[in-house]
Amino acid sequence: MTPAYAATPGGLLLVLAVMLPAAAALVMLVLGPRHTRLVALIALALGLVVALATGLQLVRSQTALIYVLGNWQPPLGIALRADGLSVMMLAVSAVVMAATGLFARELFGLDLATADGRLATSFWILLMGLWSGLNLVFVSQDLFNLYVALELLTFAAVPLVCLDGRGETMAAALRYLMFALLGSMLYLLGAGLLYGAYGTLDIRLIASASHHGPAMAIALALMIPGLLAKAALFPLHLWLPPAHAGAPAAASAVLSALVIKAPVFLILRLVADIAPPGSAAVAGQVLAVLGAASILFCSVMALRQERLKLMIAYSTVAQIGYLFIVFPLAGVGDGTAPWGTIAWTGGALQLTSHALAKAAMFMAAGIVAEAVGHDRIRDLGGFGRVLPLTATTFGLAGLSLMGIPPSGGFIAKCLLLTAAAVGGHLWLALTILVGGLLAGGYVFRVMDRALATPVEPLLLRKPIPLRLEIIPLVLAVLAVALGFLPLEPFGLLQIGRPDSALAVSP
Amino acid sequence: MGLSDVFTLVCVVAGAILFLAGTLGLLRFPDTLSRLHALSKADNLGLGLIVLGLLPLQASLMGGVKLVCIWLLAQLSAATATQLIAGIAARRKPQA
Amino acid sequence: MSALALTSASLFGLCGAALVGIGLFGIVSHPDLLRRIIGFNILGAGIFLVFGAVARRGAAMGLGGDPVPQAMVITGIVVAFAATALAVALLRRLASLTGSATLDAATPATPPRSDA
Amino acid sequence: MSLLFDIALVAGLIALALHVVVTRDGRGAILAFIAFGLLLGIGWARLASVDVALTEAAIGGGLTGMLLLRAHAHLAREIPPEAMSRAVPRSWLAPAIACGLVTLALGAVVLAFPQPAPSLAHQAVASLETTGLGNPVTAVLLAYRAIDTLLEKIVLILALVGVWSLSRDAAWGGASQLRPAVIPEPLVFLARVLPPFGVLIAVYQVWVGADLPGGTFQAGTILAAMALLVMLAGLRPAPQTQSKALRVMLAGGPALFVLVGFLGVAVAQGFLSYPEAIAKPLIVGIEAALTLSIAGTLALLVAGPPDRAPAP
Repeated sequence: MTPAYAATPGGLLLVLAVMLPAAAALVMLVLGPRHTRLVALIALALGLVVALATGLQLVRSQTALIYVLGNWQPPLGIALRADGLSVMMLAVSAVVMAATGLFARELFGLDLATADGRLATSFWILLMGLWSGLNLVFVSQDLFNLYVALELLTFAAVPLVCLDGRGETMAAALRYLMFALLGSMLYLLGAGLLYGAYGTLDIRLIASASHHGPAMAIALALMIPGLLAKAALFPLHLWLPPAHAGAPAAASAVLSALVIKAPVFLILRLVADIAPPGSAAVAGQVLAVLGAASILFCSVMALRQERLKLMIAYSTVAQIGYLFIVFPLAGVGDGTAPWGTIAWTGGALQLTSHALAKAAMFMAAGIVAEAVGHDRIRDLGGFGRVLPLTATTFGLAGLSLMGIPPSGGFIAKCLLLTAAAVGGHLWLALTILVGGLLAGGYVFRVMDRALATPVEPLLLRKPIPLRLEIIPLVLAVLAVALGFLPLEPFGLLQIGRPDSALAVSP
Repeated sequence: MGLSDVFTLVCVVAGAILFLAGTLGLLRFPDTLSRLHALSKADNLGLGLIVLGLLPLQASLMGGVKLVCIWLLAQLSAATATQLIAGIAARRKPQA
Repeated sequence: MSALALTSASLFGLCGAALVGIGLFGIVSHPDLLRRIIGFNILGAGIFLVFGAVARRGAAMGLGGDPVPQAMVITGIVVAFAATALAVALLRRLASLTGSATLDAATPATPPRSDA
Repeated sequence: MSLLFDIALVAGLIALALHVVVTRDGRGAILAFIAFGLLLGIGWARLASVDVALTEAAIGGGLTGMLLLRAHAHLAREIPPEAMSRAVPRSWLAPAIACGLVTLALGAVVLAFPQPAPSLAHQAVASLETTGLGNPVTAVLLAYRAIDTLLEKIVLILALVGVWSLSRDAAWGGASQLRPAVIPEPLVFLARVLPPFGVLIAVYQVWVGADLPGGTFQAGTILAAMALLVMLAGLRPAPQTQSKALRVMLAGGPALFVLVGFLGVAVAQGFLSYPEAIAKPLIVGIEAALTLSIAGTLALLVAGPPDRAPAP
């Protein structure tokens, strides 16, 4: 019998991507507060190198990277595998993580009394845990191992939400924990049913099974809603706005930009890689309807918020909706290869550009709150005059959210819109257009305040160093720079697809 | 059926009956202290009889020692728990 | 594997299914957060029993069950305990800060307590 | 006969679970849940999973029960009674129907599992030889799926860091207050007599866990229980969470695991693979270190966030 997986050169990079942050967290625990920041920055630098090397290796070999842990072949053991999409996610995570790390270093450095205190030290350890979990979600091939990855995310993300220790953020964190735990439990239950039916939890081995019984349908019906609760898709989004708005700015940036992408990525894998075509098509339709509802409802909610961070958080739920309308647009479940379509590329670009833009936006909001002492949009008149770079960041990131050229969001939404028009999904095309208009509404509302001339000039509570403002600006510029990519399906996303042992090119 | 089997049967059945009686007492007796009394009787004697009955079935000496250890540890924790509960009951009494 | 063991495995599997339903009900129907946390633990127990039934059905090679799902359950129980501990710590802090153990009334409007 | 016993056990479990969910008495619900955990332990023994039975009885019934009881007492102190009774009961019919449907669907799947059941038991036993172990569950946890176990330790540590982060700024790095105001005499007696047995049993569990049911999780839980008992009885204070020795103990197990994992890259067949000749000593060594880490983490998770300022 030939083994299901053959390790490829560079496979060890995937192990490093997962273990490096985990090991860093352990080192931080032992070394204590004074060295935490230094260890974090070293780990972030090394992690960036690993992500870069993974990308280079993928492009050079043009096949997915594979590693078999402990040399135990699935189904008994666990394999790691990174195709084009996974490597893209690894890279985006590394970039956003590194930016967040630099941002947090500057932000916590503003107040030397607390720089090595409870909030900062806990933040660094949890951030490393988060990164390890994220990378594992993107590379693991085993459904139970992915459950452990989801739990890494939960246990790192929930305490991040309530680091400031106020009663409201405790409530937000508890609500988040309840949703996240329910999601993990349902996911785990589905995994148990799949093991009972197939005797393995390896994604490739399950997908290659010839016969699917009722276990598959019920398992998907448990796992997908469970993951939706973690991804905060409408109507399961209630936990997200208070949680993401209440967290410290650096934490909000990673939570909104990266953490909720992990369950989305897993849903994508379940629907595109495991589900039999019939179920996949049905699931895709349902997800698209929920995605469209998310875009419309939460954009309106964002428009109505009075707090800047709450507005950005609602915008996250709306922008996540775009990722779910990809399913019918890319033709998931109709027998064709979805990863070659423009909608698939559009979805991947939306993922990337939203990650960059949203991280930039939350950091900018954090700077505003730090400088002014509050984030009530009404009372922010003229903040663009005192914090011009931050206002620019907000505007550039806003371009990407609205989908105005030139920006990554524009390309993404343009590709999705084209796919909707070509495929005859008029209601989805309409949703994309209305969603863009609503996003324009809430971004302009803030920009209007930024450029307004207030009756009495806005006073800065404390000076903001230039370095702090530059970091989100770089992210926002990157989100805009994605807009210069060509409007066609990416070759990168097709590397390693489809996932089957037989399809390995000679 | 050998003599040892009869011994086992008798001991285990007697132990089980004691547990049943203890449980009834726990449910039916009026106050905390007499309930505790019923419970510790079941624990002490009931478990003791069952362990005693199972001893002849053990193939090795080690197995027997482990069984006796189980009984001793159960005794220890039961005695402590009973004392603790009785202490709380005694402190509450004057106020009631 | 005997028919009896198979029946027993299915019985515990059905018990797991029932516990999942009961746990879910506890989570959605109780406003009291501590009770919801207990509900999560019952839901978890039900899920683990489903794994246990799967393991028992896979008994072979002289083993009482398939060791892979058994090992997963051990991992799962420890994670569930950690989740309970985190939830309880959050809840205790929430109660100390707001004087409430529900999310519905978790607004800082509650008057500060005077007996502290 | 044994089927009758199983039916009674299952009926007991379901009845207790229902009681836990519907009773109005919060403390009663917790007590019933503890009984549920113990009964579930017997259920696991009936499913021929002694490893799980030990874990469930120790963690599900014991530690979780203690955690919940402490939380209940804390809430009763912090929350004014009128706020407790103010909670509005929610509508229950629609959730009950929905949950019933979930149960029915699950039941149908459980009954429709394929026959013969797929199983990895053959492969797990066939590969045992290369690990030098005799207990296949330990082999799954420490060899075949070692990455799960390793990362689950990281999960535990993140949970602990999360719990610690909930302390007041002034108390961060300090110790938890576990010692009650009044310490009953019998508890002190128990705390003096029991721990030596507990440590002995834990060492035994780690040692036999390689070949028989038992292992690092079960041993760690017993040690955690002993540590909690000693701290509750006031014999030793809870440790300062900033203590270097404590932190080395907590991180030591997973750190050793990672190191041995990367050692495998150099001298064996990759990350988390053990050189065949010394596989068993390596695994038992990792288990020993993990046991201490798990014991510390579990005990401190029960103890909760530090609430006394650290001593200089």
